Amino acid sequence: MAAAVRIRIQEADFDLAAEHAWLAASGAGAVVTFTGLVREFDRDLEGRVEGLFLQHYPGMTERLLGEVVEEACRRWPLCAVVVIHRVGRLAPGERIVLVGVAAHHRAPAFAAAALLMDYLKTRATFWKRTDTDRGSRWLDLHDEDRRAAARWEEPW
Amino acid sequence: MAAAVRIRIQEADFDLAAEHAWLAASGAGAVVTFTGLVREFDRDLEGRVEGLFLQHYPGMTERLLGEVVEEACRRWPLCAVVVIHRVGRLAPGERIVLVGVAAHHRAPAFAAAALLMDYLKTRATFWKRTDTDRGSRWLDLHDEDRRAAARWEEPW
Amino acid sequence: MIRVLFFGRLSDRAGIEPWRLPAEGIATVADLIARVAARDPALGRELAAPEVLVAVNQRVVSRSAKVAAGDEVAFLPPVTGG
Amino acid sequence: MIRVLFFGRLSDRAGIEPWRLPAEGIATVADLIARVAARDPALGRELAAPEVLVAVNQRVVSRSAKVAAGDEVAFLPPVTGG
Repeated sequence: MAAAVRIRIQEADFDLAAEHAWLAASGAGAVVTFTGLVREFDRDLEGRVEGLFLQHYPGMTERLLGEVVEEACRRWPLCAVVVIHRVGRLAPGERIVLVGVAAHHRAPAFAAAALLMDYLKTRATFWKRTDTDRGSRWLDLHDEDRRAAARWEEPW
Repeated sequence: MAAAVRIRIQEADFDLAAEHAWLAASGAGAVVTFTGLVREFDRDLEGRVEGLFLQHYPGMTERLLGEVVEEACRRWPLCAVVVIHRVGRLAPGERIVLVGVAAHHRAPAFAAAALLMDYLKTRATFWKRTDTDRGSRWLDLHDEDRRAAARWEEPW
Repeated sequence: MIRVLFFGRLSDRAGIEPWRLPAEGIATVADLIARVAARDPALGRELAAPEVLVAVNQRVVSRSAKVAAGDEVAFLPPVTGG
Repeated sequence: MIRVLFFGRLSDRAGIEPWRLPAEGIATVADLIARVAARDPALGRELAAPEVLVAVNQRVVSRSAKVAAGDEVAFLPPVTGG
């Protein structure tokens, strides 16, 4: 049976309990969620973060997210997948992204959530600018994120 | 800084949004949660599940959970950890367990949540009985759970 | 007295209430198992299974471990939490 | 006309509004970059950086890829989602 899929890019925050209930309603035994939050400090700028600005490429982003969710569904038997990514201006502590995976067993749920996050970090057309009290800068991809994504290229 | 830790064994359900907010309040950039649900089918009994009965060893369970959370905190830099495990009688679809980990980065959050679940499955003093329309049985540990837990014995 | 607890499938047979056994003549876990087997041979056989762990005062021990009056001894079939 | 989009740090220089450039004389992505460089040399240098990907009609392509009137061309610095 095909997994239920929900992909959204939006400025608004999301309702974690509602998304979780939707995932659980798929009849799964295991639900894994990842939530990314705006950090209070920028490790590169070393300044206090006043806000994060998130830009994306409308149309292309949705297609890329759809492709990576399909890839996850090809690799593991999943019941439901949700990906919500916010754009626009976010304050420290606000939620940026939710990835949620429901599966019959926990191993595929953990693996698929990790893969989706690694691809989101390295492939999806989002750009982040951090505004701190010491200035603004567009973020660079970290080497550890490149390495994290590369591990999925190996046979699983 | 030591991680904030919340460990509870209870009959009542838990409030996922409240636990998530507590995890996020630790100042983390990444929150991973695992939720285990009572499945509608028992793959061993092949019957429709009418309910799950969960027993534990009061006192010993809390100590073991404390030890595995400490172990996770030794391995990775974590901001906050929550483990809630329900006991008593649960209906299909109900939540059994919540493991939530907050960390500055996603890799330790994913790894710690997976380790906690593997240990919960194989070490903590819980016993499950499935009651189906074809009879009741106390569950056995699956070999895949033994293997999943064994991977943490290797040097990390 | 020794407090004896049975969990999981063992509690189907032994009940969920702790047993209270006189400590006289019991020096080790093996002695305790023999005492239980004298009262309920089928239960005794279940306790002898190698996959059943034994905890004395909530610490897992071998069957040769010492047991004395006031101890809590628990028989733990393979756990299945999570 | 060709619609040209700039993201991330490129949008600081080029603006967030799409550019509309006449398609005459533009056959490939490289031609388009030369045209942009003629209008804004610093931006042209940024587009030449190898880590900047190019998408034509939302598919990532090489700089030798064909471009024609009606196409949407986007310049994508390294992404940082999640």
